[in-house]
Amino acid sequence: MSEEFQEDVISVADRMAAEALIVDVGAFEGPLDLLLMLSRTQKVDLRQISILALAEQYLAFVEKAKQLRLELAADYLVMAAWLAFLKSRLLLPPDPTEEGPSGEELAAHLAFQLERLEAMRKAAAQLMARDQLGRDFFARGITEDVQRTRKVTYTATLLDLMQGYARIRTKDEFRPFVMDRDQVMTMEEALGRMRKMIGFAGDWTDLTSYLPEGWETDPTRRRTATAATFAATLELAKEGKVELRQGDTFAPIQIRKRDPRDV
Amino acid sequence: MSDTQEESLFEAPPMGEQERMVEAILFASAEPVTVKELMGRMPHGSDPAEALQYLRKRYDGRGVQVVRVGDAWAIRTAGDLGFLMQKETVEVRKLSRAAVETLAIVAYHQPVTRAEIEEIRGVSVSRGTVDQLIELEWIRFGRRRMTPGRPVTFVVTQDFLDHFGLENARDLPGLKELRAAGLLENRPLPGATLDIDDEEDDDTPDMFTPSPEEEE
Amino acid sequence: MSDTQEESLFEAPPMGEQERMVEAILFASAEPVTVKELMGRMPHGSDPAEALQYLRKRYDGRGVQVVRVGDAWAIRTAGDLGFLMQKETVEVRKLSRAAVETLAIVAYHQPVTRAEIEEIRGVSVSRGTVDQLIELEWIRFGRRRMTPGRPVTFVVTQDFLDHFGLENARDLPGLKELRAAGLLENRPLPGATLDIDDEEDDDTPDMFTPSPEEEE
Repeated sequence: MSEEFQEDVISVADRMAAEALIVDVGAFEGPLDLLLMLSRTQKVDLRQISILALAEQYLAFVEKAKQLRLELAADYLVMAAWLAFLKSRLLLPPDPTEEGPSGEELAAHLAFQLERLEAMRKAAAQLMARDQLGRDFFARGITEDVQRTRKVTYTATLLDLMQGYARIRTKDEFRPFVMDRDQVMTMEEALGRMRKMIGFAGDWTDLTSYLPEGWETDPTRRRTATAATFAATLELAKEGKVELRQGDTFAPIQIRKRDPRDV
Repeated sequence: MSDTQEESLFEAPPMGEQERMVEAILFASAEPVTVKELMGRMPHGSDPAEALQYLRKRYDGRGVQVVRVGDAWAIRTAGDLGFLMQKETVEVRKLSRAAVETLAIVAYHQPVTRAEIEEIRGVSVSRGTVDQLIELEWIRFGRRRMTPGRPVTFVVTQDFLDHFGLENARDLPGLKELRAAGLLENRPLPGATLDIDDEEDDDTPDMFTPSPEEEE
Repeated sequence: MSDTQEESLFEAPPMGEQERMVEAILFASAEPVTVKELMGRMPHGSDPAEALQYLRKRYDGRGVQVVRVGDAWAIRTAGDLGFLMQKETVEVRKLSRAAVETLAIVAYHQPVTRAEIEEIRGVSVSRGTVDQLIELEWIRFGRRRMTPGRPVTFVVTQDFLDHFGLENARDLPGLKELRAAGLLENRPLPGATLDIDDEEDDDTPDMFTPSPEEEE
């Protein structure tokens, strides 16, 4: 009983320790960053670091994360797969038939990457530790602008230029959707027109002859006018004002006024 | 309060140091500084009034002078050198949007004709805009295009490259790079869910297809 | 043209006068001034480069200093007097760790492509990071790399040098040691084909086909 309890305590402590590590994963900027942190636990010069040990640490880390069912970003898993591959290359004697770089070469490259990242971190810290303008040393407070000459010069920054260009080049894509009204005839317009004209259509007349002037020639305008006029005709037919007929598929559609006496 | 500060209550820095301090404060302040203000900013026990007298003497006959402005002090250009300051007094204004866009088109598409600029911008280019850019010496006339009408073309100048810190107009970033740098003003349609990035990418290759003339 | 100006075409002012002029011009400007600009503003025949050397010596140890920033010059308060200037201190936007590292990589590896920055940091560079550094005018686009894809590169600016008090990019702390240790090299992964740059921008190469004028 007490033993069981004991075990529980350990697993909880373990779990918390593991979680503390895992929770930190958000603080890492990718697998390389994590590897660099893990490498510090070896407490040696990065040049003498054991990549094999590091690979094992990383794999253990990923394994723990899996046990805890914590989601790791894909690049962490890609790195894990690569390190597992590297580990096998480092452990097994080199296969002369196998192509590509040796395990040592790959390990050396990873060590180089870690060392370079660490060096850049240090360089960044050194840079930021320098005296900075506006914080530690200062520019002239009163710049000379007493005599204003009339001369005006214009300026723009590269940023203005690039944004200006981007603005033009992306303008079309972001153009809000609007109908080109002057190129479109609505059914209401056609209906209004037809109502006035239909009184004179005693005989069968081709529908196209009802297209308004100026709309018959341009293909775009012709198409919209035809559609609107046809729709208007259907509406009028529904109201019992006209009759339609079509001799054959794709044959001209003809209309005529419906005599009220026919009803 | 730290030890050093307490110490300074009793021991003022040497006059040479005080002079340096007054010099730095007068230099960096955006407005003339009174002796009282100097006293407030310098270590306790300092005598800015005296330091000012030394500093004033030091600048005697130099290109700048320590001058009294009301009851405050400032460093100012020596009166006889005022003529050197004319460049500093030029009024600088932001280039208009039309001019920026026209300039950008010339830079990205040079050599380019006025008609082409208008086609790309979608609006006509006013004479003033082109004149302004020519006057600024950012664009100049290039070769005439060997097409009907032989229109004149525009290209950017060395001054343009200098002003914008470019070595070459070809170094201007492309759309894709602009976006990657976060410089594109992305204004998606309200309620639109389409993936704008993809669309832009598709457009890029033919966007910069050189015109036949350019390839000659 | 006035008499005095015509005279100055033939006789440069004495060096002492030139030094005063350089002093006045540098004092009047918050931005670094290039030797070329100085030359343009001073009377004909002046030698601002020499005058600058005298001036620099004159301000040695004073409260303000004559400092070199790239190929320009400026006057700045001495670093040890920063504590007097709390009033002038401008609140600088705190840079993210990613931005600081990216800045350092650009400074130490310039000219450097985005792909190279990502390769060194082991993560992709977010839009905002580069954007922020460009907006601060600490980095700018450099020349395109003559590799497949012709990616744009980034370099640091004069403002960067000015901000960190560097005479030029070679004065970056620890630069020599890093170079000696081979840590500024861009070593590809053994056996890997260098395809990073290719991916970056496939569509750029034909974008900037040189115009005939430029190549003349």
